[in-house]
Formats: sequence, C-alpha cells, structure tokens
Amino acid sequence: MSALLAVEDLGKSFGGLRAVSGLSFTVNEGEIVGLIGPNGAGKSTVFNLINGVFVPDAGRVQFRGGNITGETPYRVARHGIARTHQVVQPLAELTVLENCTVGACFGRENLPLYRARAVAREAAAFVGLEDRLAMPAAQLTIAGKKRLELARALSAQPLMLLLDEELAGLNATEIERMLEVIRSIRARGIAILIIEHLMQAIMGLSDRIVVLNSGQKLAEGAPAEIANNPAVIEAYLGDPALAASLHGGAPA
Amino acid sequence: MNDALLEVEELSAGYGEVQVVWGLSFAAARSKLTTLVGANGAGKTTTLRTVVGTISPWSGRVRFKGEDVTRLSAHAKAARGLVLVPEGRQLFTNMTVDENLEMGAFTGRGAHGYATRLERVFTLFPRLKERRKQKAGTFSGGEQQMLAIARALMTDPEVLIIDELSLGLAPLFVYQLFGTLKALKEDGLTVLLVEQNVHLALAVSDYAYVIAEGRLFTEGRPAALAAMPEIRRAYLGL
Amino acid sequence: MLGIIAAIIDGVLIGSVYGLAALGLTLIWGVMEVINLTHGAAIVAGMFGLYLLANAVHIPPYATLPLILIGGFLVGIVLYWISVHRLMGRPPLMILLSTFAVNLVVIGLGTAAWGTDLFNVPVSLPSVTWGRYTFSGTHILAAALTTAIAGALYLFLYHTKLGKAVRAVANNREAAELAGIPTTRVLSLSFGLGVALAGAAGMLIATMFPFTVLSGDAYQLKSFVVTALGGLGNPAGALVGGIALGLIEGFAGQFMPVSWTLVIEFVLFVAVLIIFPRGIFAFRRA
Amino acid sequence: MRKLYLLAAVAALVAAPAFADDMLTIGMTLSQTGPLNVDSVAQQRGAELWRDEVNAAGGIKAGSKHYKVRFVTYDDQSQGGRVQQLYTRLIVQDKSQFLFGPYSSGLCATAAVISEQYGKPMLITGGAEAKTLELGNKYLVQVLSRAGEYLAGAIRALESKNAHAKLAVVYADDPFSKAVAVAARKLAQAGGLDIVLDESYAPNTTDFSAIINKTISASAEALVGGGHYADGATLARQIHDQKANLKYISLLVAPDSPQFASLGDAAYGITVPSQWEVQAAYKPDFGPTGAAFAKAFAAKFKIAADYHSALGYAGGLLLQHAIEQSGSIDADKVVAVLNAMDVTTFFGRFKIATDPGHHGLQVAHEMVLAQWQRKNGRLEREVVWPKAAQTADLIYPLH
Amino acid sequence: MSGKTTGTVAGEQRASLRRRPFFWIIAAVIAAFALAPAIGNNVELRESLLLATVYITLASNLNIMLGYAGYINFGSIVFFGLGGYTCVYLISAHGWPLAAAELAAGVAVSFLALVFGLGILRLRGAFFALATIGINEAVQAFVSNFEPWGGAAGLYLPTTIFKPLGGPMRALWVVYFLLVAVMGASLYLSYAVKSSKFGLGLIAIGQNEDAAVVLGVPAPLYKALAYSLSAFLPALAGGLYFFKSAFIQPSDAFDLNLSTEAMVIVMLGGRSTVTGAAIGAYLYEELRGYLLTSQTFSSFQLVISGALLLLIVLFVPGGLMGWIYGRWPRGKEVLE
Repeated sequence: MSALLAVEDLGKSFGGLRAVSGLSFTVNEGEIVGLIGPNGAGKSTVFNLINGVFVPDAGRVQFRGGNITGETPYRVARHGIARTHQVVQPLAELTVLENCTVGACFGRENLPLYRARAVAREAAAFVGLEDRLAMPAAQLTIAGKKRLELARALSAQPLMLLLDEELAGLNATEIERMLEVIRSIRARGIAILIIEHLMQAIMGLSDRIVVLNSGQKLAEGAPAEIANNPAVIEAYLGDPALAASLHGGAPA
Repeated sequence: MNDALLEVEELSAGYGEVQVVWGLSFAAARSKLTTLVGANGAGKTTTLRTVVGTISPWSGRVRFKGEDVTRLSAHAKAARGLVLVPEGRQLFTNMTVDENLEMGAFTGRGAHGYATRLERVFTLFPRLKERRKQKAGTFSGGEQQMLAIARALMTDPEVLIIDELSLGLAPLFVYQLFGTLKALKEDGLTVLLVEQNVHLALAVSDYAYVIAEGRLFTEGRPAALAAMPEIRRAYLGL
Repeated sequence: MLGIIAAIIDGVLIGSVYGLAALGLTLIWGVMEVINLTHGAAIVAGMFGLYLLANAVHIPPYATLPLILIGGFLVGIVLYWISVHRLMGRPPLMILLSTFAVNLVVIGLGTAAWGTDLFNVPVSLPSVTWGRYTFSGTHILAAALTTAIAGALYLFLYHTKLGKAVRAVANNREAAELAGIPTTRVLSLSFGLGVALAGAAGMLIATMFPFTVLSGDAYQLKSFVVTALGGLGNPAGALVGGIALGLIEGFAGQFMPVSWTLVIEFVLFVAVLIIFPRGIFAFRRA
Repeated sequence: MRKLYLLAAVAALVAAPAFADDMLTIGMTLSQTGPLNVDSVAQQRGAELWRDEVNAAGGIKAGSKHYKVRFVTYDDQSQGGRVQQLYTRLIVQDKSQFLFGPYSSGLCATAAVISEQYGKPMLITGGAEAKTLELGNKYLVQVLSRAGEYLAGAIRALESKNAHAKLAVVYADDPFSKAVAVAARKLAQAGGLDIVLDESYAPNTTDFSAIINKTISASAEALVGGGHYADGATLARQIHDQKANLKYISLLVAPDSPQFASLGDAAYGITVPSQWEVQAAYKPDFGPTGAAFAKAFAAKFKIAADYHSALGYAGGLLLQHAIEQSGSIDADKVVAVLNAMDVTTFFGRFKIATDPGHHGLQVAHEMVLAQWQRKNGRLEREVVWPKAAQTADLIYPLH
Repeated sequence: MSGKTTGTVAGEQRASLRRRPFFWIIAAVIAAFALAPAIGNNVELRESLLLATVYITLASNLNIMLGYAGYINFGSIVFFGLGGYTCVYLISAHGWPLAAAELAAGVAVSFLALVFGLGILRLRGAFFALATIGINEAVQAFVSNFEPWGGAAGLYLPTTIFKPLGGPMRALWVVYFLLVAVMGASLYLSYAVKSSKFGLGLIAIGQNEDAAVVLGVPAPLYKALAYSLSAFLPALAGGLYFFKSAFIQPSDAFDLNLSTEAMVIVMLGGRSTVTGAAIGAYLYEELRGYLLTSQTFSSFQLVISGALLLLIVLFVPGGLMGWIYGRWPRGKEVLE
C-alpha cells in the first residue's frame, strides 16, 4: 500500500490567524480517510491547500510521488484530484449535463467535448441525476446540487476525490443513497478524503480518521479508536466539566 | 408558553427555489434562554435569518410581543428590540470598538440611555473598554464575539438571538461568554440561541428545540433531551 | 526651476479638484460597489447649475455651492431609486448599463437645450503672483473649498452617527441592517452624496474653466484614473490620487511634450490597476 | 390596413412638394449632437438664410426654369461613422442634386468617397484641410480658405510689430489645428520669428496650467494656435488668469464665437483668424453686401453672424450663381462653371484650383485677422489685418 | 427532456456543426445580407446594412468576452481602431494590397491583444472594466502622438486606392461583401466557440470562475486566448471600414461610445447568445439610423436611446433572447 497523497508539515496563516499548522497525514490508494473536527478547525482550508486554491506557507503536498505544492487548481485537477465544495458552487445557468461536461473536459483525461459528454452522462446517472440532465443547475434542490457537485467531480475521472460535507443538508433517505454512491466510488478504486459532520456516517464509512482542532492534528486512527478518544469527545461536545460548572453557577 | 415573547408559527423559508425550512414552530419565553440545536445544514441559520427579516419567509408568521412582525424589515425589527448576533460575528471590521457599539445603538431605542448602557457593556466586557479605539478587524475571534454581543446589547434588545456563539472560539472564551449569557438572562433578557456545543447549550438553557432537515425533531427541557440517545447519535455517531 | 515649482503648485491646486470629483465616484463604489457612469453628467450638471444660478438668477458664484450640493444630493437620491435600487445584487454589468443609460438621457437633454456651445462664468478674484508665475484666485479658492468639503465629509463620516452608519453599511451591509440601520435609505443617501460631490466639483471647475455640455467625459475619465491611483472606495486615497494626477499633468509636462502626459496618465492607470489594485496610496488595511 | 393608407396619404401630402419638378434638393449632414455642433449649426443657419431668401425671391433661375430650394439634413454626431451612409441616403433616397459637405475635413474626405461616385458636386464650407482636396476628387469645391492660410495673417501682423518676437505655437491634436500649426510654424521660421515653444495638446484638454507655465518659462512674447471651442476658450481664460504676460495672442475658432465675449477681460486683445468679418467690406459681384447679410442674419436668428454662418450663406450663393450661369442643374455643367469662376461676393474672392491633383482647392479667398477690442466699454471684434481691410489698429503689445 | 439522453457517443462524434439547424440559419443570414442590396443595386440599403455588419461583428466578438466569459470590456473598440490604423497605414505608406494589409492587421492586433490580455486579465469585475477603458484611452493618446500614423491629423487615402478593386463604385461593393464575410465569420466563430470545449470552459468561467478553475479550466490561458481571438475579426472589420472611409483619425478609431454601443447591443439581444448579438446589433442599428434621420427625433436621439436602454436593463434583463427563451424554451435548441 503506497501513499497516493502525502501531506507533510502543512501550514497556512491568514493575517495573524494560524488556520493550519504542522499538519501531516497520508491517504493510500483505494482508501477512504475522514477528516473531522469542530467548525472552524481548518478542514476546508486543508482541502484548499491540497488542490491549490491557497498556496501553503509551509510544508509540501505530494501526489503519486510528485510534488504538487502550490500548483494552480486547474493543474491539480489535471493530476487527478477532484473535489466538491461545502457551499455548493454550481455553474448556475448551465444544465446538469453541461456542468458535468465541464468536469469531464478539463479533468484528468482532458477529454474532447463529444467524449466528455458521454462520460458526464454516465457520472450524472451514477449519482442519480439522469432524469435532470437538461435542467439548469440553479433549479436543482439542495440535495440535487450536492449530487451535482459529486457528479461533476466524478466526471473528471479522478484518482482521488476530496468530498467536503457531501451529506450536509440531506435527509435520511438521501444520506443513505449518498453513502451507497460513495462506497461504490471507492469500489472503483478511487481514493477519498472526506470532511463530514455526520459522525454516524463517517464512522461507518472511513478506513481511517484524522481529527483536526484549531488547525492542528488532534488525533488519527481507526474509527473505533477515535470514537473513544476523550480529547475528541471534548472537542466535539465541549467540556462536560465546564458545562457542569455553568449549571451549578460557580466558575470552575 | 403563554409568556412567550417571540412566537414562530409554521415558518417555511428557503433560497431561490430551494426550500430549507419546512413549517417550523417554536417560541422563546420571556426572560428564559431557549436553544435551537441541530446538525449542520438543518436550517437553523436560515430560520434565524427569516425570524429577524434578512430573508423573507415563504409562509408562516413571526409574532413579537403578540404583534405580527413577519413582514417587517430587519432594521425595523431591530428597532423594536428583536436583535440577532449573526453567525461569524459580522462586525464592522474597519471601524473602532466605540463606533461598532455606537452603530449598535443606531435605532431610537438604542440611542435612549446610551451612556448607561455603554457602561454596562464595558462592565460585562472589560476587555473592550481597554481597546475602545482599536479597529474591530484586528481582534481575535473571542474578542470579536464579545464585541458582536456587546453591539447587539447596545440596541437594548428584548430578545437577543445568537447564531453559533462558540463557533471557532477557544474554550476559555466560550466559558466566559456562556457565563455572560447566563448573567444577562438572570437580569431579565430573553435569549434565543443556536449552538453546536450541545453540552454547554443544554447546560445553560431553559428549553430546547432539536431541528433536523428544516423540521422540528423534538423539543423539551434540556435535562430530558440530554438523556436522549438519539441526540447523542445525531451529533457524534456514538 | 521656478517654473517647475510653479507647475507643482498648480498641479496640487487643480489636482485637489480632480480629487473632489473622484471622491464622489469612490464614495459610491466604497458603499455599494457600483461604478456610477452618471458621474460625468453630474459634473456637467454642477457646471450648468453654476451657470444658470449665477447668470440667470444672479446669485454670487460661490454662493451657489451649497445650493448645488443640496440639489445634487436630491437628484442623486432620485437617481438611486431609478437606476440602481432595482439592480442591486444583479451582475455589475446591469448597473453600469443603467447608469450609462441615465447619462445618455442627461447629456441628450443638455445637448438639445444648449447644443455644445461654450459657456463661461466670469469670476474675478485677486490672484497671487510669484515672480513671473501667477496662481489664479479661482484655482486657490477652488482648492480651499475642496479641502473644506473634503474636511466636512470627513467630519460627517467619522464624527456623526449618520456618517458612521454610511461607513457601517459600506463595511458590512447585512450587519448594518441587523443593527437597526435602514440600509436602503443609507445607500440612497450615499448615492446622493456621491452625486452632490460630483456636482460641487463641476461647479468649482466651472469657476476656473469654460465648459460645454460634453465636458463631463474628460472629467469622468480623470476620476477613473484618480480612483485607480488612490484605490477604489478609499476617500482619502481619492484626494491624494487627485493631487497625484494634478502633479503628473503639471510636472511631467515640464519635461516632455504636453500631449504625451495623457499617454503617461493612462498607461499609469492601467499599470496601477494591475500592480496595485487597491491603489498606490492605499494604506495597509486590517 | 386602413391605418396604413391613411399614413401613406399623409406621407404623400407632406412629401408632395418635394417631388415637384421645380425643386432643387441640397443634402448635407451637420453635427446636431457632437462636439463640433456650434460651428456646424452656425453654418447651417447661414445656409438656411440663403435658402429662404432664394425661395422668397422665386427660386434659382436656370435657363427657363425656376427652382425652389429644399434642404435635407441629417445629424452626423461629428463622427465619421455614419457619414457615408447618410450621404448615400441623401443622394439615392432623397435625390439631392447638390451637396454641402459635413463639418470638418476628415468627414468631408469620407463623404467625398460617396459624392464622387455619384458625380454630385459637394461644396465644402466647413473643412479647411487641404488634404481633402488632394486625393483626386473631381466634384469638390472648397469655399473657404485652406487650413494653411489660417494663421498667415496672424504671423504677418506679428512680424509687422516685432520681427524677432519669441513665439509659442500651442495647438490642439486634431487634423485641422495641426495643419494650421504646421503651416504657421513654417511661415514663422521663414519670417525670422523665434519659436521658443511648440506644443500640442489633446482636444479634450481641460487644464492648460502646464502649457502656460512652460510658455512663461520659455519667455514667450506671443502665442498662436488653439483648436476649437472649449479648449480655445479655456486656453484664453487661463492665459489671462495666470497672467502669462503675452504681448500677442492669436487663437483659432473659439474667439470667433459671440460667446467668447463672456470671457470678459480674458477675451480682450485676443486675435482670431477669420474667414470673414462684417467689417471687411468687399464689393460683391452679386448677392448682398456683408452688412446686408449680417443684418438679415441678425433679424432672422436674433444672434450676430460669424464667419461660419457667412460660409453657409456664401456656399449657397456661389452654387446659385453657378447654376444661373450654366443655365441648368446638370452637375457637370455647374462644376464647369465653378471651375472657371473668379468672383467676389460679400464673403470675399472665390477661385478654385482645377489641376487634377488639387481640384476644388480654394486659392483666392483671403482671410482676415480680427481682434477683440473695447469699444464704448463693450468687447467687439475689429478687423486688424490685412491693412487694406483694417477697421482698427492692432493693439500691440497687450501688456 | 429525457429525450436528450438518447444520442449515442458515436452519433455525437459525427454530429458536426453543419448538422445543426443553426448552421444554416447563419448561412441564410449571410446570404440575405449579401443578396438583399445586390438585387436591384440598392446602394442605400447596402450602406445601412454595412453599418449593421460592423455592429454585428463588434457585438459578436465582444460577446465572447462579455457574454461567455463574463468579463466587461469597455474598450473592445481598441481592436477595431488598431485594425483600421494598421490596414490604412500599410496601404497608404507602403502600398500594400488590401488583402495583405487586412491579414497583417488582423494578426498584429490579435497578437497585441494577447499581450494586453495576459496583463489585464489578472483583474476581475470592475477593475477589469476600468482597465479596458484605460487601454483604449492610452492607445488613443499614443496614436495621437505617433507621427508615422499621422498623429492627431490622421491618415487620408487618395481615390486611386480604389482602382485595384475596379474603381470606387465597385470597390465599395467589394468592401461590403468582405464586411459581410467578416460578419459571417464572426457569427460562425461565435457559434463555433460556443459549441466547443473552449467555449464551454469560457462559459464556466463566466458562471463561476473559482469553481471552473477547481474543475480544471485553465482560466488565465483561456481568457487571454478569448481576448486575443475576439480581437481578430473586429480588426479586419476596422481595416475594411476605414479603408472605405478613406480617412482615419484617433477620435473616430477609438471612440469609446462605439464600445459601449456594442455592450448595449449584447444586452439588448441577450448575453451569451449568438443570435442575440446579431439581432440586437441589427435592431440597434435600424433604431439609431431611424432616430438620426428622423426630423422629429434627431435632436432627442440620445435621450430616446438612453431611456430605451434603461427600460430594457430594468425590465427585460435577459434581453431579447432571454425573453424568447422564457416564452419558448425549445428555442434554445434552434437559436443558439
């Protein structure tokens, strides 16, 4: 098992704020790695550092053994890393099919238009959007847009997917469907790095989990280990002792 | 819930053609701390934005002190004492602490008794007093959240609505802010809170609503809710 | 050598008026991110305001300034509701086009009424002579009034509640609304202010130079250059940028054919936009 | 459908006189809305005065026929963009037999491409640049003196006072002003004047401080140049405001407008090369005297006539004369007459070059130099050059 | 709408542009432009349509930047003017034949556009729009001082210049047909770009540049290429147009109003549509032509154009095609 993606000692500050610092982890081929942490922990920043939206202040990003640190997002996409966005970014006036075609055209394979359309269609069908191909993206429901994000990323025929809160805002049935889709993506041999708030889902899905807090790695391990790690519980639920003290009215 | 200061009835809202909130009803009782909890994307922020009027509801009603204020603009609601501390603080980053506070007191309601309220705010947040002339944009997250709450207090709110109080803050600040909220409540302020730190939220609140997928999942007293395994699961998957 | 110093002084005097004109443009941009293409028309309206009030109603030239400020303010508010309000939040092209359309209407009406004939408002003021060089009283007074208006604007923005509300809306419109500030009214007020400043600049220019209905274009272009130099949306930068432009025009012209200063001006304009999109004189912001 | 008939009927009624046999149609574009609108409109008014007088007198007599004159005019916005379209329309749709050129040399050259094709004579009353007439056109007739002549009088007048004056040449970057300045420079150098400053500026320049400071630094005693309206007036005003202490100033076009007097003291002493001044009393071979024209013009339009309006009138007058002489409205015959004509009207002499390289170029008309002087406390223009036409002495030096 | 899914890959592979009805619609438009004035030697119609061809060329090419890529270009006219100057200069000073001068003008201007583009396309939104104004004005100021091009006085062409094309009468017809060809090429270019991978990338940039870049669209390269590409045909049109005028001067060549008119046209017809740019240009030209030549309206033509534009922007923001698509959604498949 070789590391597909290796992040080494990554750091990024905005103004005075250290958003990410000293972060290292790897994702192996065919693996699903969960990236979790409380709001504001720097998870989306990590994605932006990997795919080149931000240039890191420190550290390196290696993909398939090559250094891709600081490359522009479109070059990173060409290497085979596709992503979805937490806040959906549809190309609003374009149809579902056209959105996916963009992904296919400019993704890893750099396909010509006619072949890209076929790939796009397949990707759209894969996530269950085959009956809305001609619908402008703006008219999709939030769940539809989430799926479109995924279909667009898949159209790029990536080696690796970065999924940013793909399940947020979906209802129970939609979540179930989406989880199935994600599993079948992995079954195709595509590695996945996933940010997710829904613990139940990510615990069941991931092979490994990396926990971030305030831009640093708090813990890393198998889901079961993470679930029982007191530091993780505190970061998520808050400090129960603190809560108790407020309850009692006496400062701790 | 007869003493409800703020009542929300069958509220539906969304963006463009996408519905996010589906017929949600809840109330905030006078001088109590009420909490809305729910997963990311459950529609909490949209609900609050609709209640204070930065987006208009598709249907449903918002009553404040018994009066229907559904269609009032956000600034008109603020002028009546219905004040939101938005998610991500939303300070006037190019302006000083003093100016931010003055803007909080922009309405006639806030301008009345400005000096005494300023004193009170500085008593609550002495850190702000030390930095009155400093620009808000240079503050740390915790200081910004303090200023955001202080600014809202300058409006002389009857209902203070806070979206994600502890978001991205260090535990020390979180503790301080919750302490302050508790003190404000004890002084008679009505507070409606959206919070991801469930333990803390439930610890300080008097009543809580759990929201999922834009609908009401369950409601009740905090102690009862905290004991419910569904909530633990929904949040941690444990 | 004296000539160069004279050129510098003249540059500063004229430049401050350019700065005032640009102030109107940059204020509107700063508050609502709108490039107001009625700017040139507003400047011309200020010029003709002076002409009509001074020649037809016989008001002393400088006494028209407050009238023009008030008139410009009211017209600006009306323009906001006509051409900007409905289009807020739409692609920026829409407001560019709607303000351009209003500009066409205003210039069209002006041309129909006055043709493109030349107008001059004779203003006689004592001038200051220094060796062979003379600084016209109108230029000195225009610069002084510009400073006064800019100072008043500063006092308004930084020391009145309403002015602070304008800055608050510029800074974060949603937060301002939540703080109880009627943001739409503040936007219309800011637009009114921007137009009033443009009108005042036009009025001051008209005390110095003859003008025609079409004079606005040149000053609008200059205002663009000035805002680029000073940083879009930065009122202090606009004044500094204006003076910088005045200096370039006065100073560069002493060392090369004057007709080349325009080339320098616009090349600099583009270069500054590319290299310092927030303006050369933009102070580091948090 | 009925509406359409009605419309057609109304149109026919309106159009009917236009197609009567004895109607002569003259087409032209003018700049109603562009920057050159002032000169163009003045010229138009002069032409209209001529038309109305001709029609009141029963029309132009050609052979046995009397032709009433009708104008068709369109707005060219002072831009080249539509000139060819509009002149084609004037010729093809409106059936103009004769044309007046648009205002400005460039537009004339552009319009000439069309007028030449159809062999329509075009009288140029607002394009002084000689280049237009050096392109090989056969139906162009220039009524006014060419650009090169504009400052000739001004330079000679200056030389008569100070043969070695230090001269600043300051002119707008437009085809006309540039041509004028180039000629003036040559004349001045030949005459021994010392050119201490030679500057051009963009036509939309609004502030001349830099140029004036340079003029002062160069110790210039005289300044010649300018461009059109706004720039020329601004230049004059700033020269005054900045006390440039020039002894002699001659500017193009702007000082010719009656509005120029509104500059007050800044206008005093400024000279302007003029195609015509009312005081220049030529003895006309035909048509009104200058004074009669000026009187009629003032009566009709309530403003004083300037040389642009005189040009408009003169254009009509010369065309009328040529038609009457040839006894027909046949273009080639009329042009043949114009080619041979050597006449004097209230506007001055008229004779054009006929060699193929310069056909239509005005060679006989002389310009005068007018100066704004005080008369009974009011500013008025007096002719100061040439000496023969002089109505007042040149005031020199101004300071 | 699920019917759209039925096409096979192989089918699409073969489906060239010529298979679509729109290809033939453009061909019909070109034929109409070429034939309508030629029948009966209607010179007046030719002159009126000639301006329409120029407007359509300018608007179609502007649409590539403005409509597809979403970049507001106030200075698109700079290509037209530079093309005109290059062409007129090569003919008058070096005696080049029209065809060679045209080609040189197109190539030179496109190259220059690429250079400009690489510089200013780093900017977005209002900053880009302002920079385009700056470029136009800088070029105009430069040309006004550039003596080889006649500086402010401009360049004149003698009548003999029309001889190689069979005298002025025929030459104007030749120029007209060439302009129709340039217009046709513009329509096809605009259509081909829209139907290509390149165009898809541009439209993606126009919709959401950040998202497009993440999807792999090489935005800087595409924008610069689009900018350069959209310079070529306007440069040719400028060359022909000023050749026909026999005179060129800076204020006519770099008239900012014409740029703005081109933007108005694109809005009038509907952004991002080939048909919209063409119909918008045609309607606009007819309207302006009517207002200018109407005795009643000519003094108020600016007022009327302005008021009309304001009404369109306020109430029909999608332009003509937006309105048509709204009424007749299938229209999108026929009229691109």
